[in-house]
Amino acid sequence: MSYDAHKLKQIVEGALLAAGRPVSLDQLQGLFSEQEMPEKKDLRDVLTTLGEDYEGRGIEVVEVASGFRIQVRTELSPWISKLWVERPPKYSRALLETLALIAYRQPITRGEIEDIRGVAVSTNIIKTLTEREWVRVVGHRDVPGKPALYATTKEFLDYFNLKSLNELPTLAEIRDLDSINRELELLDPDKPPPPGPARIP
Amino acid sequence: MSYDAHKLKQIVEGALLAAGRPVSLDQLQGLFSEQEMPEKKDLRDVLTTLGEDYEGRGIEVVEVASGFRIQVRTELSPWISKLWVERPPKYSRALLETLALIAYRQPITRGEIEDIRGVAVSTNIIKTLTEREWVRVVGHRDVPGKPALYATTKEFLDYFNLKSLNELPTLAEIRDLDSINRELELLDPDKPPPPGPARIP
Amino acid sequence: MPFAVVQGEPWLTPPTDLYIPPDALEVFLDAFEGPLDLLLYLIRRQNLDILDIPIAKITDQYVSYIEMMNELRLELAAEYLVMAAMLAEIKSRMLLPRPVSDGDEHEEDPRAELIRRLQEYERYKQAAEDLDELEHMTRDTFQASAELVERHVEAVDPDVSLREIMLALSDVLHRADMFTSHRVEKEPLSVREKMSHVLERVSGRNFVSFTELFDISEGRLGVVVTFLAVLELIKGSLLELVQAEAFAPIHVKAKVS
Repeated sequence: MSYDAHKLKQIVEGALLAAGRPVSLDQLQGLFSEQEMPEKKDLRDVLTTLGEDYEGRGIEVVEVASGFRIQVRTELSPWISKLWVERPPKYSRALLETLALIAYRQPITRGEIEDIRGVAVSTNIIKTLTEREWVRVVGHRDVPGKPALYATTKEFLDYFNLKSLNELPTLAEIRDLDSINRELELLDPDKPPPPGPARIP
Repeated sequence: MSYDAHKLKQIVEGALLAAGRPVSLDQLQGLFSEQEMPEKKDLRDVLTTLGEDYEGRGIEVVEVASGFRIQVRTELSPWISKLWVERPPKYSRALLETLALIAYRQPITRGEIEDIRGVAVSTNIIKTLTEREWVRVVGHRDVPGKPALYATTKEFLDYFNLKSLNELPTLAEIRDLDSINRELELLDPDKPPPPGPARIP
Repeated sequence: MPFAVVQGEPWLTPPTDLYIPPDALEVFLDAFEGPLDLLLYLIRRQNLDILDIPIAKITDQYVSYIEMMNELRLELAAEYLVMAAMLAEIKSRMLLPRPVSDGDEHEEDPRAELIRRLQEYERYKQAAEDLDELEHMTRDTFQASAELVERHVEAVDPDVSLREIMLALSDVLHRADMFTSHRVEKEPLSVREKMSHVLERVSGRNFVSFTELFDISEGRLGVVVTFLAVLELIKGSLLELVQAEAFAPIHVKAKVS
């Protein structure tokens, strides 16, 4: 490894650890003067090498929405979490369901969340989600009362170790009553095929 | 290295980096259940090995009063410090007025600036302008207290790309600028139109 | 004392088709996220197909449950009662003979809307569980950080445009009502600039030769400007002219010793 690549790796490692938060490639480039500024490609290479260096170690390099982060490996959490007296927060189902609805259906109003969940959404939940900077108001729906439209933030993605919303677990499909009935009919060996032209479902 | 020593190193590294502050040997022992708790000697050994691993890297293990800490190498500071470079603040109105008066009425004392501005000029403003090397003391007025006379510098001219003070707009031009601004305000799309009959733009 | 009174009938023991253990009743309000959640629970625990809910059975279970909650004087959210009414309505519509369907234009199943809502809710209930399974910061993983002991705090100087200075000056002159003063207006800045230069040259020195102040390379105009500057400085008591005797060289001295 040339001196430059070596030095570059030191700086990138130092920056990621000193920042204590995800750092973007742009921010990494900003550490250098214009003459010595590395290409993004070189930075990516360095980050990959760094990740390889960390194999078998207590830490790893991950890419999340706001950039790259060095984090402690998940399998060490039983020990590491003992550093803090407080247990990590456990989120209520109501909060997680509200968050899930905002994540998957954004932008969405509180009323729409309530319609789907079948119960009122407490103001506290919205407050907690906003204070954690996981959700924010991105606009207002143009209906009477102009209800706020909520969406998730980069901090939400960072917290859940996601690069983008695309990486969210896939949502279960909704089965339609009619289509299921048709499927059942088609699969039923005792039943003659339905009359008329074949329909493509 | 045995499995245990390897795992131990992972945990110690993870703990020190997750903590982001010094961790004592007692605290490190506290991460383990009684059966698997390592001796302090073993922990010291692991910390030494970790320190050796970090040679040529961006970080190092140091022992401080309250325990062990992983810190970013000082020689990387010129780069890493840029992480915290803040957006330049804006100068206050008072500072700009003071600067303008020094430019147009030099050599001028602080008291004379205060007379024109009608308010006191804070020592900080003079200090900022002097530190920026835009303003310097060129003499003292022969009155009680012998107040300093301020003038602008060559650096001031350079910053504003002027060859001499003569290239500054004249007061008459500033008066024009003034009226131009008032017109611009009238055209400002963000501002509500003046009351009265609707005007077609 | 009966365990509960359901539809006027006293129950001495918990109903066997009620799949909720009685000790769960106290935590009822916490355990379920609303009527949809409760219904899903009843359906799932009995391995019923959500698309073919035995509506009469489920309704009975749901209603007996709600009544029991009332008996125990647990405060029920209004949503639970609304759902009970909806279930009762579906149940009665299911009992009515369905009109003969002509072709594809068949009457919608009375349960359709409920099934749609149940499924819709269930997918987000699942999504919430999936979300909780994801790696959480501060639970499963931790941000690694290391101190940078010697931070060079680099102060960045603010940018200033000439225009800002102009506006500031215009403001202050307006306030001081100095635009009306012709004296200020006519004064060429080159003289002011030269005043500063001359003052700087003489400050800290005892005597400076008068002629030394003039730089011939500045040309005729430059000499005039310097001369005006010196006069201005003398007028302002900043400079003093000294001549030992008549026709001796003139020296200049800052007025402040």
